[in-house]
Amino acid sequence: MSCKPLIRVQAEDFDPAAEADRLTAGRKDVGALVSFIGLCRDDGGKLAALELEHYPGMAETEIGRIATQACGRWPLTGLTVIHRFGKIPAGDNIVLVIAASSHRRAAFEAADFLMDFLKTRAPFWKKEHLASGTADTWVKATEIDDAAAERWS
Amino acid sequence: MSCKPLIRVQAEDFDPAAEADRLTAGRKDVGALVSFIGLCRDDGGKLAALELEHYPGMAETEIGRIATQACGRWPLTGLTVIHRFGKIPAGDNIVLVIAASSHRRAAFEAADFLMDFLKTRAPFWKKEHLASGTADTWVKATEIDDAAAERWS
Amino acid sequence: MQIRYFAWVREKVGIEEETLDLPGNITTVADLIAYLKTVDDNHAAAFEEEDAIRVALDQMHVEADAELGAAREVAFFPPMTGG
Amino acid sequence: MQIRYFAWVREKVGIEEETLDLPGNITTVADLIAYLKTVDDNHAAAFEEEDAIRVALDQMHVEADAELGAAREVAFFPPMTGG
Repeated sequence: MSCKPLIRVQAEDFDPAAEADRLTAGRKDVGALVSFIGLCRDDGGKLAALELEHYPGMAETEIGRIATQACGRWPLTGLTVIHRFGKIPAGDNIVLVIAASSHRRAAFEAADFLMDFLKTRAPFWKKEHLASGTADTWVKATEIDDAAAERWS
Repeated sequence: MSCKPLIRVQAEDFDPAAEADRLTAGRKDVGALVSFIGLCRDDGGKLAALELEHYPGMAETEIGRIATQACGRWPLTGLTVIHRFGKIPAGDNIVLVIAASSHRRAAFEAADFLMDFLKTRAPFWKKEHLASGTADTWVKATEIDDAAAERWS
Repeated sequence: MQIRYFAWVREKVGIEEETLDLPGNITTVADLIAYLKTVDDNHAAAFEEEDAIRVALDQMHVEADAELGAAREVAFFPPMTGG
Repeated sequence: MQIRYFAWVREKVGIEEETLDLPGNITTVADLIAYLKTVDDNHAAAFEEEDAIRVALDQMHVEADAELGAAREVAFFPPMTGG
């Protein structure tokens, strides 16, 4: 059982199918693949785009730390995390997490865990560009996300 | 919020990327897409293939019933379930569940719920074809799966 | 009544499906199982571990005490192992 | 010491980063924040809601009571909203 997480922080979009293939190609020990894709939703037509600011260097390091924790906690065969930064129009991809394992529960829990900690620990900040053109505003961190992360402690 | 589940029971392989696109194309209200792919794993080299027997008609109906329950329980924007039957070599896909929602937690929970109930309620039975060529054996239902399904009651 | 068998229940009975005219005193699934056990050795062997067998009436899961009522099709199979 | 600001902290301070020679009596993150508040009105405004600000020392999350030690870089930012 080897789990070397693949971490990428990039402006470009990602290809979930190519990333999933990378975790299963040429091997027969993967029984479960759970993918999470987070997209920029337009909040009922109000949002034009999100601007994602990040802390270069720390973003990769911190995601790597969370991913390594997940590899220690669940028997994963692979783990991929890609987080975009820059201006992302409504409807586009923001983040991808794929957890591969022999076992369904491990893959589900690891992907869920990764997302909870990305939300609360990875140094990214979202600013909303509104369709109406009124002043951009920073998205507030929610207590729901903090509570979700605490489920794992 | 509309959730008309797409259910398919088929011998052919499926294309997870095409199915994911179907749930997000042309819309901006999807914030989270959780995909589960179940694959045939070779159990440390022992397994050559699984033979999946199913109850035609009831398989579609029962998956549809579980999917409709999920649509009532979580605010989903879409839900796709594809389950294969027939002989499936180690390394190949068996089942696909994709749940789309505005919200991350709903998508995770709905996909997880679907898998638990597919395991315990959908009329499919797996027979193992061993690499050694010794007699084929039916996979036994596990108490772990029953307990997993009971989490949702 | 149309009777279908799946997985190892099918293998033990030795057929996929059969149509039987049932005696009038058979009103529940449990009655039907008791009757099928008397058909021949294969049926008896298939239903030996009764607790391991699941039942669907007209493609809906039911318990052994379910009334057959107007159902046209009953199916017997082991616990499911899909997904 | 190299100081970096992100998101609304950056906007309020008005710069992305700066290098400051710190007085010798500044040994913890909390000391540094107290000092930065005295730099000018922008810094004072940025650190007004001190509880809303998170800190990283050499790109690791720390609390306000952390010792600056030999850290080369400290960053201030709001609670994260990625994912």
